[in-house]
Amino acid sequence: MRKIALKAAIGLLAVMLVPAMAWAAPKEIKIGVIYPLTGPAAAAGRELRAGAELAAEIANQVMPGINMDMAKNAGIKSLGGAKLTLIIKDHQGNPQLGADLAKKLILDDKVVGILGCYYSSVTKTVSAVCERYGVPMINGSSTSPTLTKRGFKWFWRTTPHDKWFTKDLFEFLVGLTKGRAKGVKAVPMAEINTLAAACEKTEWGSNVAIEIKNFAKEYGFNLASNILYAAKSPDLSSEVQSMIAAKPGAMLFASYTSDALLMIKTLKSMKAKPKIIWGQDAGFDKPEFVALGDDIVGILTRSVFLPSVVKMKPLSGQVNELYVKMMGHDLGGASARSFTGLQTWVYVLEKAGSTEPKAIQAACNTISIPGAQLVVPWVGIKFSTKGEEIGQNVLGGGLIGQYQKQKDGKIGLEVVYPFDIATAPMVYPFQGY
Amino acid sequence: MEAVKNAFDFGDMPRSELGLAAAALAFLLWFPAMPHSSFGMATMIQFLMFSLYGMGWNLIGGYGGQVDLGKAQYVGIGAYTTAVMMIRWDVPFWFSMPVGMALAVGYSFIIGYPLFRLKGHYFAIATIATSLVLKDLFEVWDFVGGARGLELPLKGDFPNWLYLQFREDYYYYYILLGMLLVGLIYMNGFRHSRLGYQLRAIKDNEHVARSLGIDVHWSKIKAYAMATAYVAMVGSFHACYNFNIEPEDTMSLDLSVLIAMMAMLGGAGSMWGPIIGAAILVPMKNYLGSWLGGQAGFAGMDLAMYGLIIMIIAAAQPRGVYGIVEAMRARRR
Amino acid sequence: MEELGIQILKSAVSGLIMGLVFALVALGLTVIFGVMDIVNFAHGEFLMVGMYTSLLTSPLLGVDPVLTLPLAGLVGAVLGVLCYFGLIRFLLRGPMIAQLFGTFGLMIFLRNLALLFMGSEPRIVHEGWLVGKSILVGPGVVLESTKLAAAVLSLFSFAVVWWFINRTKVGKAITATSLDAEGARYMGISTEYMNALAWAVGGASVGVAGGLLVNFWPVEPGVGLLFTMIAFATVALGGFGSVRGALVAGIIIGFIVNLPPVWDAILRSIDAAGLRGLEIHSFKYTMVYAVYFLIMVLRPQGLFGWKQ
Amino acid sequence: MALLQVDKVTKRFGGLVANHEVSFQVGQNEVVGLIGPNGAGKTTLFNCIAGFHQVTSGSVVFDEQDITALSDFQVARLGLARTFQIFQASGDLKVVENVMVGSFMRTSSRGAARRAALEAMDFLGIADTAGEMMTELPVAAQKRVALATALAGDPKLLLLDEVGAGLNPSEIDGLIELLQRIHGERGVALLLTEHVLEMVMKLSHRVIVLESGRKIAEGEPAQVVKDPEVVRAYLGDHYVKRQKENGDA
Repeated sequence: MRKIALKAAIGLLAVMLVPAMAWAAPKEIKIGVIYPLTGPAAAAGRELRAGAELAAEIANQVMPGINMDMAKNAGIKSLGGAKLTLIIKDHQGNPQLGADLAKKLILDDKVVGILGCYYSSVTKTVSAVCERYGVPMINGSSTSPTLTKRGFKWFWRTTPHDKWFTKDLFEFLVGLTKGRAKGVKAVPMAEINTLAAACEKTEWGSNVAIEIKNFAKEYGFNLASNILYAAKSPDLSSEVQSMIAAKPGAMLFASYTSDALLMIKTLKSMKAKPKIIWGQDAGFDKPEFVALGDDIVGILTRSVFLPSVVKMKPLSGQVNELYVKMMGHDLGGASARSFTGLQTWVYVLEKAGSTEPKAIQAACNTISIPGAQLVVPWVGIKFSTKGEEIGQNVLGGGLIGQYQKQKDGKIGLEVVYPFDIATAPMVYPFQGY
Repeated sequence: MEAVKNAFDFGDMPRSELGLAAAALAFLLWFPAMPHSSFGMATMIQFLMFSLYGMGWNLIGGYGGQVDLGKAQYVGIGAYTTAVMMIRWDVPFWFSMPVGMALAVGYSFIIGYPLFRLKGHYFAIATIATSLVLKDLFEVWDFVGGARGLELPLKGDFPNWLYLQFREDYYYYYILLGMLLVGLIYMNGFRHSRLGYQLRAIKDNEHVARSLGIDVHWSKIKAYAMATAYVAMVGSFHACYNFNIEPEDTMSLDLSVLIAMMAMLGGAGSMWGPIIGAAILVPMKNYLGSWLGGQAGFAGMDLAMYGLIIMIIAAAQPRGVYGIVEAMRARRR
Repeated sequence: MEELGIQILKSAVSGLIMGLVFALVALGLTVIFGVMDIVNFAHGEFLMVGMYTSLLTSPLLGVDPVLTLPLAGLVGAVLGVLCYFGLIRFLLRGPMIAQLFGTFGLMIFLRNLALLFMGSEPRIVHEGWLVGKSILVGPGVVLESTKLAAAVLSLFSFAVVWWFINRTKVGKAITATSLDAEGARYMGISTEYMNALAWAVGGASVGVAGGLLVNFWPVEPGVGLLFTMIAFATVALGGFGSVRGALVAGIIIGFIVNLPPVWDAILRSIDAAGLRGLEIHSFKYTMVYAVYFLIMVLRPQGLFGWKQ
Repeated sequence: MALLQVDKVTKRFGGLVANHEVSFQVGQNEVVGLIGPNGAGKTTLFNCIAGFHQVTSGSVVFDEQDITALSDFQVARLGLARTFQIFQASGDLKVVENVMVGSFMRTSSRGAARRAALEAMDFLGIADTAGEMMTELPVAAQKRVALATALAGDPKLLLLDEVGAGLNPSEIDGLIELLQRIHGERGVALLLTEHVLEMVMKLSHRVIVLESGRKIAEGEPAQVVKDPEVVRAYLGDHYVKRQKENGDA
């Protein structure tokens, strides 16, 4: 018994003392990837991981079928064809663990840079570590507006954030009243002027709540009810009652999966009849949510990538095909953004022609990737270097999708905003329960 | 003067224990100089933090037998005091830490007074309730950033001793190790103090304790306040070390439970218990957890094993790992 | 003012219903505590097991989820007995701290076992007699059929447990054991048997509750915690071990969590501009814990408790 | 002035009357026995005196101070110590440390507390057990530790609740001798309840008899046992009648 304990202790010690070995393989560029592979967001973590891995695969070999610069040569051309190696770590949704893993990647694995981390709270601590060590970090999927307001010199974000998405929402609502939505006549303002929002009481949700409040004021909407509810609550009926009592034209939500499911079920049981239901991605964009079937037809959700984008962007279709081969299902918001995040790393390295942090920093600050290169329907990627926001991609854009019954009877998302790229006529008003 | 003498008096401990402690201390002092991975260093820092949290828990939970499942609220008070003072008034860590401790202690007196009217399970659940109430309030209180949390500004020049901002982790490590040593010596003094003895008598039997002239209610409150100081101190440190704090990661029930678990696993009511518990659980969480969950794809298996170990120890030896060691020693004699 | 009246009615009804649901979940906890003074921190995980049982067996057997309730109860009872003989029996020898510690371990174990086998994604029942149906009972007062069924089951379970404890021989033996285990042993009552029985009854009641709740609530490995905290507050507020107390406390908590819409309606009806920003939904559970704390401080043994 | 004055103490639990207007005194340096059949209310009376229960009516004066409304720990600090029927053994503390908890009532210094504790243990002849754990001691020694703990707080009056329970006759003899020394050499007044009547009779200067919460007799031990009330209370009416028939009364 004691011997075993002793052995275990020695073994543990050995693990902790593993020297910081960095074998210098010349043709290898290590990127640290930190995602929530286990824990409550494990499902999203799988998508994120696959997206990044697919992008690395495309970058590392010549793929003639794909219309992307990085598919044309194997590895990073300006670095002598060096290949990308991803070192993937699991932060389990824990900011402290995320920071520890970032240190491990930077100091032990000697990564060139970091990609991650989905949860804004983890991205915050990880980027603080990167900032301290002067290691570049590109974030593809955290949407808290504060991340790029900190003036960090080593942090860049490709995805639009919640402020943009919320602005999109209000642009969309205004457009609706002007008859710009595909297939819908101009809606009288009075019908949708009153709003009711319920956001979860977390870092992310309370930020969304603030954005909704600010934009409602700016666009002249009446936010009759702005609820912050306890996430993972056993009962949401009081929240829903208050929202219904406010008689809103549109109900807005920021919820993760289990709350989103419970919310829809509660709305249904209370026979809510708003004209519009809008979700801020997250729980509204998960397979479990789609499985609710007919109950979600007509619900809107913001996203940066919807499978129907494939219809208008051939490149997305090409990448999607590979992704389906790999995972068995379409690209989604999480995987597409993770793909784009790693893709940005490839282009930055190509431009820098070096793995020196300074060179990468300079490349990030001057890079400009045209939209034609991307799977996501953005104008491109270009980071702001001054002003209120530092390191934010200014050419990104969000989508608003609507769950509709498609020809094959399945429920799928169709783009309804931006209006000019709508893939299907919008269903308005929401059927009601 | 006697208090100081008591604090440094380790005479009542078995030789073998002191020898092991000295060896462990030598290892801890030497650790940063040895070749190690940075993840190992981060793990060690967490080990030190949880040792101190656990020592705080042990003071009231182990010596006093009052099972406290709300320690995280004091982590939060410490962390938020340091963060708010630094962000709003640019106050260095070394000034805000004592303020945080004082605030936490003051708050612990206020809620300790009604809290200790309750006993046993009622007390344990009430501590959860107060902790959750405080967390809920912080989540909507704009002054402290609400659920969005607070982010400490980087001061730039490293190392910054005043604001506790360093690039290399070994600075943090040594500061924590210093805290641990101070904490241990203080704890040793506490064990030998009047309150220390009285508290253990209270744990054995409150009626007997009262018949010996001990004001049980007040003694518990005092010990609770001392325990609070430990936890708040590390909470302040946590804010500086992590650069970002949220109610969810400083005040959650999970953290409270983890603190209690480590101390109980190591051995409640013994001086080394919380340190042993942290030494077992923190590496297990960091290494086994990330290996099984990340690489092997068996998410949950590590924690399931952890739960199993806890069940076995609770059933076999309620005094935890330290209790097992003690029992083995007793048998050999 | 009329709106306010309707809202009060609505909140009262849904508070009552939700309160009965909370009480149903808490019933098993209070039964177990009543017999052997042990707080089962893994109680929520029993609920989760019941939920998964119904979710998985109903498509397997090809029957409606409601029909799998006996099975969920059986699984809960078996799990309870297993836990008793595998763990709790040993914990009873130790101090309270070891009991807490042990059931915490059980909680972590069961939750992560579920994570290992079921994954972390929430799952729901799509088809069933209760799924997605609701009943209009008054002006604008709608009741979700699963919740209503759970409330009825709650009343029924409480009646059965009350009858069992007060009117049957075995129940009286349980009461005797809970009042004085040693005395009961002298009278020829096997405490071992009584304890195991309490775990069986406690496990079965929460298992059935889980099987019913899954018709409305999504289930995931961590779902237990949502209800555990409320169940603890319910049981402690009512007085540990008091069956009547759990029922009353559950309803009190149900009312508290349904207060915010009333508050909103009051604000609307008096049009108090100054109070508009005061949003109390975020304090829903804060109020529960605060009320719990206040009542406990004023009455440390709980509303109907006799033991401290 | 008597050391302890109990005046018309009544204690009710709900409808149940545990003590009804009990009055008696304990003088300085006196040994008083409190006897009565099971359920007579001896322990409740002890609890009322020691401040563990609040009396329903009546008053208790100790050392010229009204202690009726004081809590048990406040009463203890005034010099009224007590021992319990069950002395729970400690898992954490050594024997000497247990006794120190008693002496900490008078001092906050660890050294002084230790000296007082060792002195009390030496007095009771258990100094050699100082370094052991409570659980390792036999019952008789545990009782002595309990006595030492109470003595270490330097009390004026010691309430002893069933201190002889669970001991064999030779151990009881030892205990009697010990109590006589405590009383004689330390000048501590004693108030004891006991099942072992022999012990009460040997030790007490005066005996008080309780039945159903009321005081039914008081006086010197030899007289009290002959009181027909007392005999009836202890042995039942039937026994009294038979004794009368036999002409033994």
